[in-house]
Amino acid sequence: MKIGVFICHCGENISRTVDCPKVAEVCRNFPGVEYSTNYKYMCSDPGQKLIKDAVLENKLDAIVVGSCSPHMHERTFRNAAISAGINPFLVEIANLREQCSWVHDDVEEATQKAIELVRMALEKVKRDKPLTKIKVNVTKRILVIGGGIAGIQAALDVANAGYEVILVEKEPSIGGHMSQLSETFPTLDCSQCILTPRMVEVYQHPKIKLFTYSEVVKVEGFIGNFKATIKKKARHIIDDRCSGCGLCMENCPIKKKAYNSFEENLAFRPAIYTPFPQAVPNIPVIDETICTHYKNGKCGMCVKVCDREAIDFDQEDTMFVADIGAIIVATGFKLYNIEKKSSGSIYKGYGEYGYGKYRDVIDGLQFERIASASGPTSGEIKRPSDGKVPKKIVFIQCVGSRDESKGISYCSKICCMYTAKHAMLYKHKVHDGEAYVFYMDIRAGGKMYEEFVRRAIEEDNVKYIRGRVSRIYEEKGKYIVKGEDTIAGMPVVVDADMVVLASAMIPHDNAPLLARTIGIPYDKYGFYNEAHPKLRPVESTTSGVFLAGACQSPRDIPDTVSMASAAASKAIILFSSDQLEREPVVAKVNEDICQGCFYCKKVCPFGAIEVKDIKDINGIVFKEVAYINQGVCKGCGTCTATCLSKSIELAGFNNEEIFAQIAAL
Amino acid sequence: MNYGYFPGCSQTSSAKEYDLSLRKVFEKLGFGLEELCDWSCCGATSAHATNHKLSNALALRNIVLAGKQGIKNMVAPCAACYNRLITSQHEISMHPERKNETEELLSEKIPADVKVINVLELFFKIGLAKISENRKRDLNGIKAACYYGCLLVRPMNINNFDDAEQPTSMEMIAEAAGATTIDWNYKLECCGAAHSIVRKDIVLNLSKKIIDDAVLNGANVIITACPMCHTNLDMRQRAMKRKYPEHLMIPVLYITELVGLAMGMNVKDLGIDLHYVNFNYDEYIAEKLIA
Amino acid sequence: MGAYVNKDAKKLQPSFVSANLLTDTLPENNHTPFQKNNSDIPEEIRNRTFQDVSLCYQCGKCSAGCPVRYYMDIAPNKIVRLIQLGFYDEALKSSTPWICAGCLTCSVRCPKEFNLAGFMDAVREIAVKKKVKVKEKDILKFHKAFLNQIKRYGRLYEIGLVGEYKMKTLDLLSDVETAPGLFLKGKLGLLPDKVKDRKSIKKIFKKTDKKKINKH
Amino acid sequence: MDKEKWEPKIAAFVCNWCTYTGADLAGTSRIKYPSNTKLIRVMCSGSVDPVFILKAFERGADGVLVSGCHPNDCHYNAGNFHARRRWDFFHKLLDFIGIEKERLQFSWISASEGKKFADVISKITKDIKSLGPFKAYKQMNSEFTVNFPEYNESSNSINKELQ
Ligand SMILES: Cc1cc2nc3c(=O)[nH]c(=O)nc-3n(C[C@H](O)[C@H](O)[C@H](O)COP(=O)(O)OP(=O)(O)OC[C@H]3O[C@@H](n4cnc5c(N)ncnc54)[C@H](O)[C@@H]3O)c2cc1C
Ligand SMILES: Cc1cc2nc3c(=O)[nH]c(=O)nc-3n(C[C@H](O)[C@H](O)[C@H](O)COP(=O)(O)OP(=O)(O)OC[C@H]3O[C@@H](n4cnc5c(N)ncnc54)[C@H](O)[C@@H]3O)c2cc1C
Ligand code: SF4
Ligand code: SF4
Ligand code: SF4
Ligand code: SF4
Ligand code: SF4
Ligand code: SF4
Ligand code: SF4
Ligand code: SF4
Repeated sequence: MKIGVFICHCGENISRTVDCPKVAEVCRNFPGVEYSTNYKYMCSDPGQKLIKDAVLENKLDAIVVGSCSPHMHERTFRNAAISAGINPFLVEIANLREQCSWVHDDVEEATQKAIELVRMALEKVKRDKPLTKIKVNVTKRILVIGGGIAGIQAALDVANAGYEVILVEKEPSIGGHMSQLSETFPTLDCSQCILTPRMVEVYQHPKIKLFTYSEVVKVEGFIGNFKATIKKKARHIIDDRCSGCGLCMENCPIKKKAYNSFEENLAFRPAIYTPFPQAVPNIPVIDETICTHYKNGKCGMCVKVCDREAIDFDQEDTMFVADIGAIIVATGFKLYNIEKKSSGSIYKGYGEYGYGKYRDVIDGLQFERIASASGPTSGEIKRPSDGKVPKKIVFIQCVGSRDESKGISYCSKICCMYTAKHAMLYKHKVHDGEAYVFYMDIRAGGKMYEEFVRRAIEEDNVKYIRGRVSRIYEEKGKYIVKGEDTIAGMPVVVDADMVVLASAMIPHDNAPLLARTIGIPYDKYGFYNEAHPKLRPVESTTSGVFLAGACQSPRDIPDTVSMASAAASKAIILFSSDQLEREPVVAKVNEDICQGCFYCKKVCPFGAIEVKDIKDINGIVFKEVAYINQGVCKGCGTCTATCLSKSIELAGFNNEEIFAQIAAL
Repeated sequence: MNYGYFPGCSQTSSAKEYDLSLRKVFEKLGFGLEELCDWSCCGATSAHATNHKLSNALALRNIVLAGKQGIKNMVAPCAACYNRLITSQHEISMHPERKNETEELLSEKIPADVKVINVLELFFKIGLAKISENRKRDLNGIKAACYYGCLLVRPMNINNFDDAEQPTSMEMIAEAAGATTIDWNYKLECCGAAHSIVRKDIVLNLSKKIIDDAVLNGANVIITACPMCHTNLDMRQRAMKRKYPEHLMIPVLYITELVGLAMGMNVKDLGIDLHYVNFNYDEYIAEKLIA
Repeated sequence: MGAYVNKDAKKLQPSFVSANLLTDTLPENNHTPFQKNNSDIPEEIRNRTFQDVSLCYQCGKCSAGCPVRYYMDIAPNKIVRLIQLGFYDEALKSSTPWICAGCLTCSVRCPKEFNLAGFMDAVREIAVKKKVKVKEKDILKFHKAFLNQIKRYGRLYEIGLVGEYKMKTLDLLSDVETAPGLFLKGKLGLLPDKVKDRKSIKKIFKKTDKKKINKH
Repeated sequence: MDKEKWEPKIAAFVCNWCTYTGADLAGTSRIKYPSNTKLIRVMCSGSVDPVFILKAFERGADGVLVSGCHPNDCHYNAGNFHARRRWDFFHKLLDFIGIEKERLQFSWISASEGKKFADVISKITKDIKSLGPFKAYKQMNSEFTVNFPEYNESSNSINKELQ
């Protein structure tokens, strides 16, 4: 192997403390060195030309550059090598500036170290293997999981860029929590008015395939090449026959056996139902657990009234497999339930607030439904217990949130705002009512947010009391709310007619399960982790899987929508070329010596390692070995250090290369 | 299995009837209790309020004795004693330095395997079925407000035999004994406890609120499992009556007395006649309140 | 910064300003928080409760649920705040720790799992040790009388307690409606119930005493 | 060897993302430190095989430093945790064999901690200097045989070349 050594002065930056000509001179005598020189600015055009000419002239196979940090100009010199016909991975840099001339004063000492650094690089380059960038094909179709505002926005953005979208929603309709909201802060515009058009757009978009009442049950593959299995649960309605006339629902005799979860259990729904009138798609679902047909084969009222013959009691769950190139996870959140949880749960529930015993102690979403014009009270504020208009209402913030004793240390970020909104809506509707808010801090950082909260206090005369409530109990039809105003230092007791708890936003119970299905990390609560909290906020650490909305942490609609569009554009960037290029620094298993212990599989942070069967000529499996998926591996090398039989090598950093550097030390 | 019994100071004087009824009931249920020999005061509020080393040492001296007598399970019927004993045990189990300090004070090793339980737990150990089986009398005239007081089910990170905010174990026992129980709001509110002598005003006020809530929710008897609660709720009712003439007197029974009644023992045997507010079993059948 | 130093500063003095700017205008009682770090009080509280006062984020839930809140001069959460800020005298002088009944309501409900009841014990103990003039001195006298009974007999001798307490407070008549009643019902033993091994009890008292309680 | 003149050799295995960049920052900030330590860049501290360390000692290093990103900052999420765990074990092993613990050090240095990098290097150099040259491994090597698969040959040849 013929190696060329190029020592750069970096103006005087290196040559001030390192005797560059001497280094070049000494190195010329090292074994394998064919050519050695020094120059004022190696990275300049003449410098690069110097390298290229030397390579061609001396028929060099590899080069070592003694210059600044590889983080600075590795790419420059690799490109120079390419133009001279050398594989770019046969270029090594000795860091003579940042890690030598700039950090030592003594010329002799620095020169000596420089020589040693070049020697190490030389030993490494001798063992370097030519590598080529890995290319992966990209399937230009995206899977969006979750049909809340996050999923809707992301799906529309990707689809409008011209790519196919598969949107999977587990409920019978898309819309998520936003469809339940009455009006939205800070502008108080009607949630359904701004959401419904987008839901319809999704439904009608030629590039979007919508799977409602469906779940993703399996994901295989890697960036650009995922394969997802989707389970479409049986609705017992033949989709393309149903016209959404609603006759079946009207006529179903089972009216009061199940709570309507869209109405947050404040109303009932029939056995055949759509979650809400504007549902998309507007196709009902039969709830097998309460439908008479499934109990005793009788009834069949719905079949009788459906003139489209859309009802099919025998329909079964169906599975679909789809090839996709990227995934956006947008599964949203749920609310902390103050009811006591089973002992296994980290969430402890609020015994002091009655563990959900009192019917007029409700949560924020229930209040949204009560305040919604399309809700169970047609927008009139009434108590769930007796339908009376509450004259005194108490809102309590940070319920569940910021309460380590109940399992959560974080702030839910949106409840300060929606509580101010609730108090305002209440005051707008009940003019002679009194509204109290117990808070710890007001977190209203956002455009027009602080002004919004102040408006509640100054214009709508909502009484804010700083302090947490200790207890709620019922006495003579009133809810006694015991608090303390910590600013005045005085106990405060309110005999309220209704209490609204701003409960924490927490992940869905099945969020960790979905994370494991896809292979993305999540925190101790079940929120999905971003690759970097500041610089890669919408990417998961798994390449090709992006995050949007409240599945990552509590957020409001503006943040959710920005994230969704950001995630969509990340996916669009991925789809902008037919093939992905990746650095070839990946690990590879030597199948002959792999023992099949799979310790490597356990430690790989990216799940890149799979089990591979080795078969004999008869096709009989005689051993299992590790197999590293080059599309997934990120080249950290953790597996190489773990493997006891030394069967894994990391390209560009293999043991031989490192040992050689050690030996040259 | 024999259980150790740590009576606590009140049990020998102002709460004699608690001691009496407890011994009788468990004897009849065929459950042996072995009194801890030479037990001493747990230190109660006064010790932990002013000197934590003293309070740990006084409480744990009894654990040392229990260890020496081979007692593995010990019932402490007074809620305050119970709380002191388990709190001290918990503290030394979590913090070895505190353990060493106390062992040095006592010049003894403190055993780690003595489990202290309260009376409610003891009933559950025996099994509620056993109570129902031994029922001889109908208590269905009794509408009981089960009063836990502040110390019995707190703090929950040490002891979680029952919920710290909405406990139900006493209700379950009372119902097993055939009484009806009511749902009410003050079952965990503090009665003022140790302020009984010095700040009678506080105790009077707090106890009055507790009693009023029980009455408001339809109770005709209050059940307790703590001598301090009993003193404050029972003994202070005369003063309440003087201060608030409209005050309705309501008898306060120990849970052991209630179970004893169900098992057919009579008022005198159980020491119920020692209470301030009279309890006349026959009148309960007629559902009349005793004024 | 000259604008801060004016003649009226004494009257208008806010309590949260930097001390070195205003040394000559500060009232005698220095109100600059976090300055009295030379005190061992936070350390003592930590040793005793195994918790740092900085845990408390001043939500007020403890005070909101405290059954004896109305009898206290300062809310329980504010006692924690005063200690956090370094205003020890104000905290130790307060009636609050003495009125606290140790009911644990605050401790079980605290969102930060701060054991406020244990903290109150610690504050009381420190107040006694530092010979602070306790506002609720009768409560302290009661505790002393109580402990004296135990020291003497190993168990509580209720008549002795009431007697000793009454002697200490010279409040001889107030319990008339109960004590005779107790006699009549035969509940109060006339003689104390004693522990046999009283030596061990005395030893405990001796070792833990350090002149803390009785020489007050 | 003249103890006054003797200068230790120290090998540092550092991760590409944090510590190597931190070392660059020390340079950019012109913070001076002793020149005894040479860096070997790896992708992640999690890929540092104990064999590398033994090998370094065998090849005459007097001290070894392993440094990566802070916990939770790892470019690869968890690599540095593996490194940490492996290192804990390895440290115990060294202790057991009787090699001074200070010969092998571990640290977390982020890309913005140029000063810390210089401090760590200065410290390890000082520590190793006070321990003196490391001879134990060579003695030990005759007793234990550490298996370096497929490598002994080529490494020997390097040695020959170098001499
Ligand atoms: C009481 C209340 C009031 C609010 N008021 C406002 C307001 O006024 N203004 C404002 O800006 N924000 C408000 N918000 C916040 C707003 O609701 C959220 O920011 C927004 O709904 C988040 O949207 P999302 O799409 O991320 O999640 P979601 O709305 O929760 O949607 C997630 C969707 O994913 C589906 N899904 C979940 N798991 C799966 C799975 N495994 N497979 C398939 N699908 C799945 C769910 O069914 C759901 O449809 C309020 C929130 C609450 C609780
Ligand atoms: C004291 C302080 C501490 C902070 N700490 C943190 C922190 O710890 N964590 C965190 O996440 N955030 C922090 N931030 C916030 C963070 O700095 C901002 O979020 C971030 O810098 C915003 O980036 P930007 O690109 O939008 O704006 P900028 O950083 O302001 O960049 C805007 C650029 O546009 C240029 N420019 C302006 N007008 C023109 C023009 N007409 N034509 C051409 N160029 C123009 C400007 O020169 C500038 O370079 C902090 C902010 C402050 C003030
Ligand atoms: S199933 Fe039939 S009746 Fe029901 S909505 Fe559809 S078309 Fe109408
Ligand atoms: S068959 Fe079932 S869904 Fe249809 S009308 Fe009857 S109960 Fe309703
Ligand atoms: S947003 Fe406000 S109410 Fe919600 S947890 Fe944060 S501080 Fe509490
Ligand atoms: S303006 Fe800044 S400092 Fe003030 S509340 Fe908002 S975020 Fe906090
Ligand atoms: S650790 Fe090594 S031997 Fe074990 S399975 Fe992985 S590659 Fe094979
Ligand atoms: S190098 Fe890292 S990412 Fe690649 S397979 Fe090994 S452990 Fe996984
Ligand atoms: S409840 Fe806890 S955190 Fe809140 S003020 Fe009281 S001690 Fe502090
Ligand atoms: S322990 Fe003391 S401070 Fe806490 S709630 Fe009870 S009485 Fe109040």
